[in-house]
Amino acid sequence: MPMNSLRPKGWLRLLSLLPLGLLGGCAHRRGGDEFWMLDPRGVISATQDHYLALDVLIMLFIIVPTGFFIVWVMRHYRRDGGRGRHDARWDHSYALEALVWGIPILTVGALSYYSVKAIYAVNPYHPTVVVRAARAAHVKNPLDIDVISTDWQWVFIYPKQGIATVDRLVVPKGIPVHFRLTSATVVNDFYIPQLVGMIDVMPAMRVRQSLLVSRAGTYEGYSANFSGAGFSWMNFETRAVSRAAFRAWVARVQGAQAHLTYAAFEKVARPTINVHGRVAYFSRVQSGLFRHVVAETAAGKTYPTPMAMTENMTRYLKVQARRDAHNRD
Amino acid sequence: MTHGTDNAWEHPEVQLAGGGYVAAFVVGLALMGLSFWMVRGHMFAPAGLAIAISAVAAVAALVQCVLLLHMNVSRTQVWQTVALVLFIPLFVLTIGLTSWMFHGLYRRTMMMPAAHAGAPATQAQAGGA
Amino acid sequence: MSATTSGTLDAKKSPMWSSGHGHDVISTKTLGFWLYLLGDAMMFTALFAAYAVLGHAFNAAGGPWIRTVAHAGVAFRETAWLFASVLAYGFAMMALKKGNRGGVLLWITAALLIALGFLAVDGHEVMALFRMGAVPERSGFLSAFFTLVLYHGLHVVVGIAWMLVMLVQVASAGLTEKVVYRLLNLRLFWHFQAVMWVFMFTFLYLRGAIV
Amino acid sequence: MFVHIDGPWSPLLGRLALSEIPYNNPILIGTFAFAALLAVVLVGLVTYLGLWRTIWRDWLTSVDHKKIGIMYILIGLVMLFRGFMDAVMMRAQQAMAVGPHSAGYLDSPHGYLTPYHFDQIYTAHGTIMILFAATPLLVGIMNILVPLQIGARDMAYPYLNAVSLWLTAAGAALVMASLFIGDFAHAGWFGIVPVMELPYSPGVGVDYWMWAFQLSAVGTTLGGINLLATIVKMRAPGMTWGRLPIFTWASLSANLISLSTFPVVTVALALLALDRYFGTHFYTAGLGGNLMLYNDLFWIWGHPEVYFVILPAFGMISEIVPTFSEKPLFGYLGMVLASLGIAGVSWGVWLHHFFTMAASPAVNAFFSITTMAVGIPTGVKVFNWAFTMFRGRLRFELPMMWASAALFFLLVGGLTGMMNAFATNDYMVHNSVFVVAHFHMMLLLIVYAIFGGVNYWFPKVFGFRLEQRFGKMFFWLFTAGTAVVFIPMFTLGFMGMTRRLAYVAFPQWGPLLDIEVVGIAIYVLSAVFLVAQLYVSFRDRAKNRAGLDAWETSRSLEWMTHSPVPFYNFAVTPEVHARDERAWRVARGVDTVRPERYEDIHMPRNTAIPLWLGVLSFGLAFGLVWRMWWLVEVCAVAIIALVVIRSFDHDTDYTIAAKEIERMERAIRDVPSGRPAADDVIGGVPAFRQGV
Repeated sequence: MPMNSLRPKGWLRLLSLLPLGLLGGCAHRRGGDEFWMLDPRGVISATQDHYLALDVLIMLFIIVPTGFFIVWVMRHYRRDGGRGRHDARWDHSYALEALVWGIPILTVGALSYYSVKAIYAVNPYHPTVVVRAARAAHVKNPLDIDVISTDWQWVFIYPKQGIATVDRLVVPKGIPVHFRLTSATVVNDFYIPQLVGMIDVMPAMRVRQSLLVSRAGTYEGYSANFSGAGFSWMNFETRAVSRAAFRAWVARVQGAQAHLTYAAFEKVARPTINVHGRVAYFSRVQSGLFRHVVAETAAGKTYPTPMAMTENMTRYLKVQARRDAHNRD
Repeated sequence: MTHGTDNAWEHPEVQLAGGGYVAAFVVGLALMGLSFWMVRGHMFAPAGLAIAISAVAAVAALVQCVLLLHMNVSRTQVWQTVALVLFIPLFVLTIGLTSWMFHGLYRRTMMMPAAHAGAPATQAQAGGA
Repeated sequence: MSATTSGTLDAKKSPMWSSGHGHDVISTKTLGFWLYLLGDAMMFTALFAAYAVLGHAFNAAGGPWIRTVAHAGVAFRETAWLFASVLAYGFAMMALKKGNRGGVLLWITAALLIALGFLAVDGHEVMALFRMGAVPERSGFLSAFFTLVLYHGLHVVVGIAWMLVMLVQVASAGLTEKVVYRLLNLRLFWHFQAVMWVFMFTFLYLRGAIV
Repeated sequence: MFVHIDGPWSPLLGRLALSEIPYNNPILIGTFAFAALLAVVLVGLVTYLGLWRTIWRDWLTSVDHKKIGIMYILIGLVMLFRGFMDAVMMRAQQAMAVGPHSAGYLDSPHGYLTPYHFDQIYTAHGTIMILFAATPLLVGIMNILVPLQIGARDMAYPYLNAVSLWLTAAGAALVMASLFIGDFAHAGWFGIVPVMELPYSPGVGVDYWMWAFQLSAVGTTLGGINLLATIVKMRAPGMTWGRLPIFTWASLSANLISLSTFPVVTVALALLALDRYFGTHFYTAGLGGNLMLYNDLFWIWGHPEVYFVILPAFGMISEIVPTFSEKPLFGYLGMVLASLGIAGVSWGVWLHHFFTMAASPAVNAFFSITTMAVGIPTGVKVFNWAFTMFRGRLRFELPMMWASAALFFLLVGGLTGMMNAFATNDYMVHNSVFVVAHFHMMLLLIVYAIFGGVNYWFPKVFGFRLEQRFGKMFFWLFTAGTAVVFIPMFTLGFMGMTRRLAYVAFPQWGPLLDIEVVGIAIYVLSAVFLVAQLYVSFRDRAKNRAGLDAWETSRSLEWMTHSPVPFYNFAVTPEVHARDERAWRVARGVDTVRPERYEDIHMPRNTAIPLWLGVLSFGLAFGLVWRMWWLVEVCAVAIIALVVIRSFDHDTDYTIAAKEIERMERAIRDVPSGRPAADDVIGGVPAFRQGV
């Protein structure tokens, strides 16, 4: 795949593990593929990783020598047993002070350059890396998905396919996916560590995000911004599949019984803690539902958190657990 | 008291009072009147008008700072002036950067009727970037 | 440059301990109050920033917007009241300069009464807006608008209360050091809110006639 | 006028009812029992020792900057303990609630805390650690040191200083009250809108958080004004700007930040209060509000606040390192410029707290660059400290150990900070525990500097040095705890773990969370050694008695007066001749020159009004939280009345005759650099006795 060229080279990825080594390492199982941050499977996340490695390398170039210098000074000039010569008056040197200011300024200058480059490369509204990769692969029709976060679930609408899901995202690999995101209640962060970074999903506002998956697989997505009592259960599984498998999946969902009208959406949007990760499918979606939700929210529509989910949510959780136990996905 | 007299009102800061107050009143009111007159008569296009009244406001504030608040570098006032000068960039930064970031945010996230009607996400994104 | 910036000083001859050293109480107090006012200016700045964010047409949420609620003519009348009160307080300061206790009392009373005039116009204006349904709860824009107007109004109210207290203190204690620094601080406060009013007038009231 | 709230309300108690007391929660009941027991023991002890009079006369009503500083530090330590307990509970919950099959206790689906309770705990942890632990500790240290370092008798406004203290205390008391009456906010220490708006937080938790925050913000603003005016106006003769001790420069920079940014957070919270009480639409999603406005206003304060707490910490390191390197600070001017530079740059970086809000790339690029620019002055500081040690004669006594360890935290924190400043990295780790670990590195740097500073200046304030053996064990265990907690946390960040999870959905994170609990256990163990250190130090205080200069190689002005410092600081104000006045005098052999004659000293009189103002503002805030309007009215009127009444009090100062000063100075029998013989330090010297 052409976008592979954008992934950090092997040695660079190894180096990005350096800070971990520096910090003392850790439990490292199954070859490190639990380090979602360092195991990118999409063009955006690969670009982000590339720049992360660059950033860390440049910083280590300064910090490691400084650290060694400090340790050396501490040993060499210690009173008990150190070999350094004490100079009780030395407190100034133009050459050193130029160095002291120069090194940070140069470092910050270099990092700023790369930072700005990176920001434009993965700009959620117009990620040049995705655009370039799609052009190189001659992909013509990207996939549009509308995302609405509720308390505390994710609604994914595929407008062109006329289907919708709750807490399950399925995307074809190798095709750019463009998201429009909004929230019906409070702010969430849309986040799939191995595919794409965080973006705030804000009520009454529409933001965009894009991704391009380069390897099929199942990835975890979740909200990263605290949004209330059910926040910890706000995950959705993301499945990246081949184009054929995606078409088959769409056809299957199109056979689902439920339809997503605004009235049905209001039911979904009622505060719900999806303790058992249940998934729902809708075969028809009211047209313009996304815009309708944004407009309603802007006009003051809220889905208040009942007292039962704040002060005393224990009972609520028990009832919910019992209900979910009966009809699992 | 270290200024050497028993009368508190002989303190140099009290002695700063003077005819500048009348001037501040006249100039201040005249400047505000000027702004009012410019806006009433629509002397410039809205953008130009906004710049003009902002400039007048800045001048009026400066006049008041000098004549009413006695911002100068005399011995009694120098630290007041230094503090004000240190703070002015912060006022500008706060309002300026806030306006800038929210201008962008509104442009990128608000679903204005004209901005996106019927446009598929892919086409709108180049404009929104 | 070594740590001993005064290396040439003869330590044996220079004095080690000072004598007769005191601090200028009045200057210390006015500096602190001025610093407080800069903090207050920061609060105004934050409110203006909030207004800059919430001042757009869509923040009015279909309710009354700037053109309906900001009346430049009334505001100009308020400006005249306010500046006149500031001038009167200036005259009080000039009376204080000469140690003229009666003059101080007279002019502070004048400043106070004129400020009441400002409050009357301001209050009347706000009440009229409330009656026509332009209330802070109506929209984000109106929340920001009224918060600024009322925050400035609060300054005028506090200023008036402070003037009342100072009238009593000048009358009872005379022009002592404490009374003098308070009069100076009140001067800073009163002139400061006039400076803030310049921005209120320009960016709140005149803006209504531009957009 | 007021927005309607569902649920019962009565004119007398407002929203408060018996059901708001969490008597059915065993955790809170246990905590309450512990707190009550502690209170009973304390009250009993004070009564037994007959200390009530002393506490009232010499402490609660004091306007002495040193005592106020000590009380600030006490508040900070108590709240540090509370915040630490919150951390223990959080770590335990996350370690227990891993995976769908983890057990649940105490009615919780997983772990032992319901999500809502867990959310309150992390909110309390953050709020307390930033506002009621770090801030009071540093404000307290600045309070004690700045007047001493510039040769002043007291702060510029001693009365206002006491008011600041009691406002902060009222805020802390409000946080503590929320434990047992009602609940606390659940939306994070910086508050997340619109979660904090009424529809999503119908309880009183957010109100508690908001008003406690507000009280502490007002207190700190007033404290900032006080310190700034003190530094500008109260310097001893000869104390020019070029001779100002570096810690005082750091305090100046820090308080420029506090004065300029705390008012903004006051506004941010006031607007939230308007939303919650009057139904305005500042931060609502609908009806023209903009929830990002809250983030904007909050972080205009929030980021500079980080530098407000870190600059004094830098200042302390800059004082400790030269003393134990036995040479002057390298690059004084650079250090001063770096401090002011950090304060200045701090004003242009705040958007990096919401890089992910989809601002345009130009905006993100601007704030990414400014954020990185903070690295320049910070880097300068690290290099300058290193060069201060270069060619020195290093003594690794306790303060130096803490200070030099802080340097390494700055390196790690700086590296990870630069990673976060890089906007696209922030997209990856923005709300992950990586960021949590990063800012804990920076806050631990502050904690290390504080422990260093406390060890360093303790003899100045109390007259005896802290014991070193237990102190060193505490240091090493604390450092081990830090490593064991935060290395896994950084790692979890790379594994994708986000913050604020009451339930951990992915079992592979479990083992590292368990390791973090081990680290917490090491922290707990280290606290035992801290207590031992304090106990042994107190027991052997006569043996560890310190002279003027407890470390023999100190450099600045505060080491020229007695230890402990008398309530009038310097019997005669010193003339300042050099940047490191104490070192200058020692080098020229004039450090033993005592004043030839004494003069009358003018001192502010103690007053109980600040204490009452604190009590009343607690009442005001409590009334607002529970919407008991009568209490709000009574307290507001009483506060205004007290302020006005105080302004009519003409008898606020008194004079100590020169003869009296001479008598007290002779009684101290201080030997300039040797060890004065004093049998009982505490209470045995004028430091804690103030004639009124």
